[in-house]
Formats: sequence, structure tokens, C-alpha cells
Amino acid sequence: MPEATTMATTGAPAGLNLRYGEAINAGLVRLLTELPETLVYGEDVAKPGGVFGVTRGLRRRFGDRVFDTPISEAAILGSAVGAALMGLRPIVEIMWADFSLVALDQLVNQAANARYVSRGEAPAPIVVRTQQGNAPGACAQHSQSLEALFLHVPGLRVVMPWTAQDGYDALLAAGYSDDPVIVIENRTLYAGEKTEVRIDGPPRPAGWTTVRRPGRDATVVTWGAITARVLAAADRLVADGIDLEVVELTWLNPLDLTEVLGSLGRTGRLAVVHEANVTGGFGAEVLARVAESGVPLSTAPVRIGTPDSRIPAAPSLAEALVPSVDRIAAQLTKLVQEKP
Amino acid sequence: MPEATTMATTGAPAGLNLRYGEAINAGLVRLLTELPETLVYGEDVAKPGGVFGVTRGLRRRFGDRVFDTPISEAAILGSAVGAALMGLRPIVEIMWADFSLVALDQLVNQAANARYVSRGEAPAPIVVRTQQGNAPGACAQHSQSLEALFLHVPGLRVVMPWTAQDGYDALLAAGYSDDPVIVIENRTLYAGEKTEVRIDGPPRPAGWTTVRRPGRDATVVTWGAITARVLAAADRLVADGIDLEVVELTWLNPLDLTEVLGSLGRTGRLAVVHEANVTGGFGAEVLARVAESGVPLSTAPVRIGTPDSRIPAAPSLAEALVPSVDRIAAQLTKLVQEKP
Amino acid sequence: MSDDRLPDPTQGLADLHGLWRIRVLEEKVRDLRLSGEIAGSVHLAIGQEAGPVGVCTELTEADALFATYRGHGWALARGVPADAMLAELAGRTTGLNGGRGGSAYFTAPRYGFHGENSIVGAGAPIAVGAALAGKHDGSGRIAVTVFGDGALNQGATHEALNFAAAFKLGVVFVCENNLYSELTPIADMVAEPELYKRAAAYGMAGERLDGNDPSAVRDAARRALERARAGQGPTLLELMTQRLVGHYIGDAEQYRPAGEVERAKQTEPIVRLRAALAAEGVPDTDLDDCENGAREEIEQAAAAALAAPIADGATAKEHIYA
Amino acid sequence: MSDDRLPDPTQGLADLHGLWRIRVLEEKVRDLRLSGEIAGSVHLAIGQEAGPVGVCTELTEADALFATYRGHGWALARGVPADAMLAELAGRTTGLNGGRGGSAYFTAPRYGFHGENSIVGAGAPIAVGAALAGKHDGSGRIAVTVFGDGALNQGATHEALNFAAAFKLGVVFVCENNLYSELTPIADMVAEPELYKRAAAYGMAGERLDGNDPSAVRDAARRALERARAGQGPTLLELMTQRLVGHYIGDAEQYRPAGEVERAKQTEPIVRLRAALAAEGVPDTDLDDCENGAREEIEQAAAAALAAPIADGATAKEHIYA
Ligand SMILES: Cc1ncc(C[n+]2csc(CCOP(=O)(O)OP(=O)(O)O)c2C)c(N)n1
Ligand SMILES: Cc1ncc(C[n+]2csc(CCOP(=O)(O)OP(=O)(O)O)c2C)c(N)n1
Ligand SMILES: [Mg+2]
Ligand SMILES: [Mg+2]
Repeated sequence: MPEATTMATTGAPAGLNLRYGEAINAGLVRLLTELPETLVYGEDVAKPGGVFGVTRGLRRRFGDRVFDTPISEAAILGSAVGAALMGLRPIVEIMWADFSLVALDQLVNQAANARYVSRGEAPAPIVVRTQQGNAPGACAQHSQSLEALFLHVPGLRVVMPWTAQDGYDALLAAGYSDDPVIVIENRTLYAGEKTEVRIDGPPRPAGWTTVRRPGRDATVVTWGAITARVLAAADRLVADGIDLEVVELTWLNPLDLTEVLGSLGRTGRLAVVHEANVTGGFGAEVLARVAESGVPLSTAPVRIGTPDSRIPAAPSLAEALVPSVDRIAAQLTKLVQEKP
Repeated sequence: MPEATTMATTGAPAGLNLRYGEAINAGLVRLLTELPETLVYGEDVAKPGGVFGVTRGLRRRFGDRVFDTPISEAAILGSAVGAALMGLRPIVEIMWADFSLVALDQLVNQAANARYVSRGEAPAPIVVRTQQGNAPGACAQHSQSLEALFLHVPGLRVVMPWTAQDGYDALLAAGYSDDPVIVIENRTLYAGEKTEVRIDGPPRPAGWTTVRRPGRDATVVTWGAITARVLAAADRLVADGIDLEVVELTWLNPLDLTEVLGSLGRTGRLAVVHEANVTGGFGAEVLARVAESGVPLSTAPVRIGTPDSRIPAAPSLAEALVPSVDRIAAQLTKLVQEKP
Repeated sequence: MSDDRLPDPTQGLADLHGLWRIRVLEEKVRDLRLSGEIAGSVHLAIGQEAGPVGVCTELTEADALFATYRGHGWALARGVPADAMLAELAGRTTGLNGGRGGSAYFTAPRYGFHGENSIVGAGAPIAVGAALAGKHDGSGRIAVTVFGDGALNQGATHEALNFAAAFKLGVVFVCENNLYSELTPIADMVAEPELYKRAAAYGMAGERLDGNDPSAVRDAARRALERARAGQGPTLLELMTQRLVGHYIGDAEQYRPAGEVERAKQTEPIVRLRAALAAEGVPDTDLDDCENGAREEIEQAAAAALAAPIADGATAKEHIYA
Repeated sequence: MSDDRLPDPTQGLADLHGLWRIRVLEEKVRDLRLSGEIAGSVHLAIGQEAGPVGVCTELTEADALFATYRGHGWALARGVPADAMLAELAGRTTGLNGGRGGSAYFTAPRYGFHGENSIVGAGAPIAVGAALAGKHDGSGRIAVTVFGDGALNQGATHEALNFAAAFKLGVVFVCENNLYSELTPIADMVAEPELYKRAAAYGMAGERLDGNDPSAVRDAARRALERARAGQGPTLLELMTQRLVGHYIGDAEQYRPAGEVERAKQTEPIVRLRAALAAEGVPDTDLDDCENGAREEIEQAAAAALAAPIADGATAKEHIYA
């Protein structure tokens, strides 16, 4: 069952100081160590250690359970499905979420159906690691945030870790999951700060959400790398006397909105912030579920995301689209100041 | 600009008596006749006239502007993009929307970007005809309703005609559109009743919605083939004294909710019905936009769709999932009887 | 049948029986589709029975077979019981997948039949994964994946072929070339109609053979499987065959030239094998038994299938997640 | 350069100049990336200049060229002005696409350069469509699509090759085999490393050639284009080359064996062509002029590009729809 946690400081347990990318690497090491049925493969993941260095060292340590592949996403995903049908737990990489579009069939029509059609006899517990989002200079074909596509597919699980700890925990949970799980990472995080990461606990059950910041004035729901901007905006607004509650949905499927609905019961105001473009984004699902729940809101909810545009390469253009701390802060201010 | 129409009977103009599939055929004939830059191609569309007979006769009439292709969806869509970049207006068929998943890249990363990146210099005005949804016995790989995937992609247009007239008009509008348009048809409609179809008018501007039924008690928004079930449910509920307004969104992009918001101002109750599974479906977008609009609702809105499941082949199983007239009527009754 | 070889009568009779089992199964499926007991699109393998009959005798329990929507015959030859298959097609609780898969997308993993697939080309990479697993799990599993001529033009098939060849995986790619991709002649959709030649592009063995002759198929399958088991990598087999019926039930087949099907009936697997065995002196009664035995088996299977209850809609939401 | 042929000095000097233009452009791009004027992933064609120089002289105005993220050199050889290209990479208003495309995805249709593509394999079907259009619009257009060795393992490329061959479309498929697919040796990812042999599978002409020799490339391109213009269908050209730099700027290239790049520097296009021309007695000053002229052009282009204003964020939402 989904589990909600708060940032309440716990007595710091033994852990490692790891960057986000290193934490994911540590998760992979643990899975390869504990689960002999895991494989790790994808383009450039083995000998070169991944284009972002995330899978560095795995080949040396685990031999041919870690291997490089041709540039053949349908074969990567399809073979993962086939190996999983035989009882393995392949962990494959799709270098950019944008590239999954050349082979989405293998996730939607194949992986997602396997358990259902066979009534549990032949599931396809694959892990697909990918990463997404804009970064300075990235072109329109390397900038999309596509979680909403995966989230409309019954049978798939989706997690979007933002911290190093969540990266580690997400990988571990995904590797132990008996469902196909898409782990959506973000390349701007890989080389981030080192933080303490506990790597000794049992796999955490899928579905956790984290209250990153308690607050009274509005409930801000977010996920993925943009959480940092949301928190920065919230911090900045303290000076204006605005006190925001920020709930990060690490898992989007399974989706647990208990924490969000509880928070809305206190704040009465809702914003969802995601990097994906607004229309058809998963923010719509959050707003829809909140509306269906009947939790009363004192003002209309808002979605803050990239406008419905392609993403241009020039940073000056992309910055005008992808929600910035400024824009998030401005829209949240408006939300909080709206008269009920 | 989007235009809303009502079913108010107009003086019947000269028209033909056509089934849905025939109306689409008539639309293709007109496009091939009026626009020398159109081509029609896809798997089995030319000599065999299409697996549903929709493109029958076109090859004979228009020669090699209509041709059959290999089973190569990426080549079909990609070549359409390339031909469009050169000034043609290819109209291609993807036999089932489910199959678009083997080649989604060409729509999302290619067609949708062309105009944007080139600042209008090299757009890709392709028309992709496809059809989707469940029909008795169809397997999980031939049953999905995938409009939400396309609707999250800025740069694409999406229309889901339900009547023969709308089928004709949608094709015509798509063919004349300078944007890439996905026309999502439904195979259960092709051989339906003959109805009068006007084929002499100018192309109708994209974006129309149709109030299929005026009513006071709730606003029911729907699209695609399931509109028939919604109307049947609404008709049935008259006996219970329930009077529903049914708004069909023929175009989902461009999306015009003026009519819906106006209707909600009168009814205060909202249901969205679609065949797609609920989570991440486009019903979420409708609920989200209504919530953002601030239009007050007297009760919580509801989404009626297929539950978040794969679709089983056995009709007895699929019927338990895809919204039936009974289930729609029951949920709408509950909506209307909900205390404010 | 290659004219220079006479069939071994014992194997020949077994094959004739195998061919008839599939033929009769498919005829029964057609009847049930026309009578409404089976719903939806149904793709029959009538005329294409020799492929499954020839290949499946060569598979071990550990091997994994993958087919397409036209997979009833492959499943039957692999050992999937006809009653559970028919029950599946007829949407019964006792179906292989309780009716969830249907005619075009059932699976029977416990019989080493790892699924039909109704996305053209999608089965090939999945089979490659099964072979990949075989490399890692110590099973020695070989994967056999069956697809049509048209599927070779699909990107996923290409990627699978290269992936398997690059890593010398134990896969046998069986292409059933029945001359048509759905309603369109494959000859119009390729510039090189000898499809097995694509194997060379991937650096794998490739062979075209008489796909209406169970023993020719068997010999080729044996060679391919030996190669695979010896770690020498995959093979592409192109089985030349023809369907004697439409692409799906209801196909008007207007695209087929006059006389084509009639001619194909001269060289279809059952007619030819029966004639060859008769020429060798196998008594008519033995030959007739092949058909009769098959008819009895399928008749009983159909009766059992139809006697079972229709799948219960209340269960439709089970097994979406673990 | 094929050892048996001496370059025509006039063409040779033109080619040397062409090679230098690309080399210097790419060096400038690298400088601007390292200084921060250009953002994001940048893929240089240093060492691979002979392909564009050899092919582009053979194209007519009507022809359509499609490249990949490693496309700066192809664009330059096709006639795209360096200043507008550099402005594009540096996100300036004066960029080819006002900064929207960037290094990996710009397009310059008015110059017959119909776009880079940063999805591996995606450009091939698009080029096929341009050729298809050429069949219908009376332009006689031939489409040339450029991609790497690794792209041949992508499904979309396969589908494009077959589609073009089946319909005898006027396409020249140019595969730049630089031995690596990103950071992975292509030799490890295929069982048949002679990639041009795939052409036979599609029933199209195929040829491997010295991709570091502009005149060898030109000759092969001419043959392919003639074939295409004569309605004889597509050709696959495999240009053997090597990049002298990383896959992208910042690539540590640890995957390259020691000495590989040093050896490649002996056979790279500029060194070889200069030596050959010198051996023929072309004076050093003429040879130096090739480089100097290129440096001057690119220096001016860069100055012009950087002088232009940064793209205005207020315009970012324009042109999403018609
Ligand atoms: C990706 C995809 N595209 C199209 C289809 C529709 N379709 C189903 S069967 C078929 C023809 C397949 O031909 P072939 O591979 O020769 O197999 P055959 O049916 O002849 O056995 C097509 C086009 C599909 N199921 N999947
Ligand atoms: C579909 C897809 N998969 C993966 C990538 C990531 N990627 C970019 S370039 C590249 C290597 C391409 O190698 P090759 O085709 O040989 O071209 P080269 O870069 O050597 O010129 C890869 C894997 C991509 N852009 N698109
Ligand atoms: Mg076929
Ligand atoms: Mg390369």
C-alpha cells in the first residue's frame, strides 16, 4: 500500500553520500547483487557506463549481465518483455523518454497486457529507466516530459524520483516490483549535490508521496525535477507572508492522493505544477480527481506547466516556456490572493 | 475560430444518403478532386479498397495518387511528413490507432515539430486517418481508445467524428488544414445507417462542437462513437423525469468549451463520458478546465469511462468494462440525484 | 514435398494426422465464428498447416514458441489442448486465458506457447528476449518466432533480426510467406521477393523452403535449431505456402487472381502428403484414420469448450497489476 | 583517395576548400560551445567532411537533403550560409530557425536542406516522402538522406529502405560509417559489419566506399543520383570514415582504443587531399588559400552571428499551429 512520509528529520541512519546519478547506480548494484534474474542493458550502458555515467562500473562488476545494445528501442523493450516472460527481470534504459516513441508498442501493447491477458500466469516485470525534460540547448526532440502518456496506460507503473534517496528507492522498488515500471529520471539531476542516501533498508513499497514542505495557504502538488523550483518559489514567498504546502508525488502510478486531499481540506486551494505541457498533462488528472472527490476549494485550482508548445532549442526561448521559479511564484501568489 | 452548432433542423439542403464509411469516402473523393497535392495511402487502402471498404474506388478513380504500402507504419507516417514538407498533402491511414504506437515518433517528434521549428516555413500538413475502440471480440491490442495520447501533443489537431456528416466534414476540414490532423474514426460506425450528408458546402472550420440534445439537469460532455450510448441513456432517463444536455466535442483539438461552460452555467452538473480508460483520459482535461474556469458546480463532476484495465477479447468481459447504456444511465442518474 | 525424397511412412502418417488436426480445428473455428459462438476477427491457417507440423516436433519442453494472430495451428502443434483453445476463442471461463486473449492474442505458457501477437512484427523482439533469457538462466532455451511475409517490412522485426544476430542468440525466425500481407501481394511491397535473402544482411543463415511439406520444414527447422543450440546464432526460414482461405473470416478475396486458390489446392499440404503416402502403398484406411481421428478430437474439444460457462464479467478487472 | 587516381587539381582545390570550410566551421562551433555561446549537446563532423563535400556538388536545386544532429557540414556544403547556421546554434534571432532548432535539429528548406534530425533513423522515412513527392509533383526531385552506421539498426531506417526500394523512389541513402554508434563500436552491434550489404536485402544497389575521399564519394553519389533520376530506384552508399573528435563535445572517448585517433589523423580527408595535391605540384600557397579562405569566411560568419540579438522569449509561442 502507498505510504506517505514527511520530511520530519529522523535520527540519521548509516548511509552514503551520493549524487542522484550515483544513487541510481547504487540501486542498480543492489538489484544486480540481490536478484540474479536481473539484467541491465541499453544503448551505451555497459562498456561506456552510460552517456550520463549512471551505469558506470556495472559491466566490470557484473559481466555480461550488463551489456550494450544496437540503437533498436523496439528490440530493447521487446526483448525485455520476452526475457521477463521467461522469469527474468530486465532493467533496460531508453536514453531519452522522447525515444520511447519509436517503440511505445512494446510498452503499451505488449508489456502492459502480459499479466492481464494471462491472468497473472505470464507477467512482464520489466524496469524501464529513462530520463526526460528540458535542459539548456536541448532541441524539441530531446526536451519533452512524457509521463502523461505512460500514465494513461493501465498495467504500467510510473515513478519520477527527484532526490537521490528517492532515486535509489525508486529503482529498488521498481526492480522488486512484479509489474512493469517506468522510472523517469532527469538528466539535470544526475550530477547534482551529494546527499546522504540510506541503502540498507528493505525495498520501499511503491506509491509514496512526500510532503516536502508543510504550509497553510495552498496545496501545491508537483513531481519530478521541477519540485526544486516549486520549493524555491515557496521559500521565496515566505517573505510575502505566503505559506505553501508542497506535496511531491514521487509515484504517479500507483497514485495516492490521500495526502493531497487531506492537505486541501486544510488549505482549500490547489495548484499543480509540472514541466510537461498543460493540456492533457497529468495535472489534469489531479484536478479531476480533486473535483470528483468533492473536497471543497475556496478558489479555482490552477495548473502551472509548460504552455502547449513545442520546445525550442535556444535557452532564451525555452526559458520563456518551461515554468521558472518566477513564474511559479507569480502564479502561486495569484492563487493565494484570489478572493474565495 | 471554433464554431458551435445546435441540432436545430435546417431546411434540408441537397445531399446524399450515405453511411459513415461512405461519407468519409466522399470526403476523400472531394479532397482528391479539389486538391491535386493530396495523396491517399496506407496498408490495403488502394487496390483492396481498405479493410473496411472505406477507400473503395479511389484507386480506380485517382490512379497512383492512391496506393498500398508495406506494413511499415514508420515509413507511412514518416513519408507523409516528408511529402508534406515538399508541399503535398498526404492523407494516410493507420488501420488501427493501436498500431500508431509502433511509429508515434513520426507524429510527435516529427510532424508536430515541423511548423514550429521552421517558424511556419516548412509545416507538415498531413492527415492521418485511423479508427479505434472496442468491438465484439477485439483483443487488447485492437481495442484501445488513444485520443488522449495525441491530445497531449502540441502541434497536432485531433477530430473524432461520430455522424456521417461529421465524418465528411472532418475529413474535408482535415484535408484543407495546414496543420497535421489526426482523424479518429470508429469501425463500428462504418456500415451504420444511411443518413443525409451535405457534400457541397465549403470546408467547415475546425473546432466545432454540437449540442446533440438540450436539457436542464446536467451537462454531459462526450465524443466519438459512445455518443450514441450517451444519447440512448439520456432518452431512457426522460421517463424518470431527468433531462440531460448532451454536448458532443467533435474536435478535441482545437478544443472549444464555450458551449460546455455555458451549459454548465445553466445545469450546474457535469459528466464526461468517453470510451477510453479514465485515468489520464481526456475527460480529466475537461474536468480540469471546468474547475479552472471557476464555473460553479452544484455537485462533484463525474467521469464515466472504461475502468483502468486492459480490454479482454471475450464480449462478456469487455462489456463489463466499456461503458454501456445501462451503466451510463445509472451514473448519470446518480449525478442528477446527488444533493447539492 | 521435395520430389527426390519419399516420406517415411510412420512420420508421414503422424504428419498427416498433425495436418488434419489443424485443418479440422480451423474449420471448426470457422463454423463457430459463422454461428456466432466466436466473436471478432479470426485468421485461419488453412493451407498453412505444414509449418507448425514440421517445426513443433523438433522443439523441447524448454523451448519457447511465439506466433501471430494466425496462431491456432502453431499452438495446437505445440501441444496446447484444442478444448482450452476453442474455449478461449469462444470466450469461455475454461479458455486458456479465460477469454481474455481471444482468437488473435491468446497465450499458453505452460505448454511452451508464449503467445500469439496481433501487432505485426511485435512478436519477434519478444522472442529474442526469450532467447536472451535462455542464455542467462541456464535453460538452453531456443525461441522460435513465427510471422508472415508482410511482417518482415516492419521495423520491430528488423531490429529483432539484427539484435539476435549480433548477439548470436538462439532464435529461429520462421517467416510464413503466403504471398499476401493481408490483402496486398508481398511481391508488390518489396523489390527483392526472395525474403530469406534478408538473412545475409544480418549475417545470419537464411533459407527458403517448401512450406507445404512437413518433412522439408522439419529438416530445415532441425538444422536451424542445431545451429541455435550450438551457439551459432539465429536462422531465418522462409516457408513458402499459401492460404486457401481469406486473410480473415469474411475476407471477400477479390484481390486474388482467378484460379489462384484452385491451383493452390493442388499443392496444399494434406492433398500432397496423402497422395505421396498412398503412392508408397500406405493403405487408405490408415490415411482416412488421420482425418477421422482429428475430427473426433476436435468435435469433442468443441463440445467441451461450448459446454463451459461464458466468462464472467465480474472478473474483468482482475490481474491488471500484481 | 583511391590510390590509382590523381585528383583533378581544380576540383581538388575546390574540395580542399570545401573540407576546410566544414573543418573550420566545426572548430568554431566547438569554441563557441566551450565558451558558452552555444548551449547543449553538439555533435561535430571533424574528420567526416568528405561526405558532404563529395555529395553536395552533385545535387540540383530541386533535390532535398536530410541529415542528422551531425549535420552542420552537410548544411554548409549544401549552401546554407555559415552565419545563419552559427546564429542558429547560438540561439540568435537571425538563426536559420530563430534559435528553435539549435545544433541538432535545424532546417533550412530554402537552401534545399530539409533538416537535421535528432531521432536516430527518423530522417530516412521523411526523405523517402520527399522523393515520393518528387514522383507526384513533377519536380524530378531526388532525396538524399544521411545517417550513421548505428541508424541502420533502427526500425524506421529499415522501413524507409524497403519502402523506397519497393516503389523505386529516387532516394540516395548515405550511411556515414564512422565505426561508432555513439560510444559503442558498430562492429559489436552487428554480425555483418559490411553494412552496405544490407542493400541487397531490399533489392537495391549498395556500395561501400572510401568516405574520406571527396572524389570517390562524388563518383559514387553521381552513380546513385543517375540511377535515381533514371527511375531505377534508391541506392545505399556506405561511406567509411572516422570522427577525429568525440561523439559530442565533452565525450571523454575512453571507449576508443589507444592510437586509434592518431592513426585516423593520417587518413583524414584534409591531410590526404592536401598531400595528394602537393604531390601533383599544386603550390603551397594555393593549398594554404583553401584554409585561409575558409577561416576568413567562418570568422566573419561567427562575428555576424554573435552580433545579432538573442532570440526573444516573447516569440516562443508563435507558429505552433497555422
Ligand atoms: C503494426 C501493425 N500494422 C498493421 C496491422 C494490421 N494487419 C494485421 S495482419 C496484417 C497482414 C500481415 O501480413 P503477413 O505478415 O504476411 O501475415 P499473414 O497475415 O499473411 O499471415 C496487417 C497489415 C497490425 N496488426 N499491426
Ligand atoms: C531513436 C534514438 N535512439 C537513441 C538516440 C541517442 N543517440 C543519439 S546519436 C546516437 C548514435 C548514433 O550513431 P550513428 O548512427 O552511428 O551516428 P553517428 O553519431 O556516429 O554519426 C544515439 C544512440 C537517438 N537520438 N534516437
Ligand atoms: Mg502473409
Ligand atoms: Mg556512427
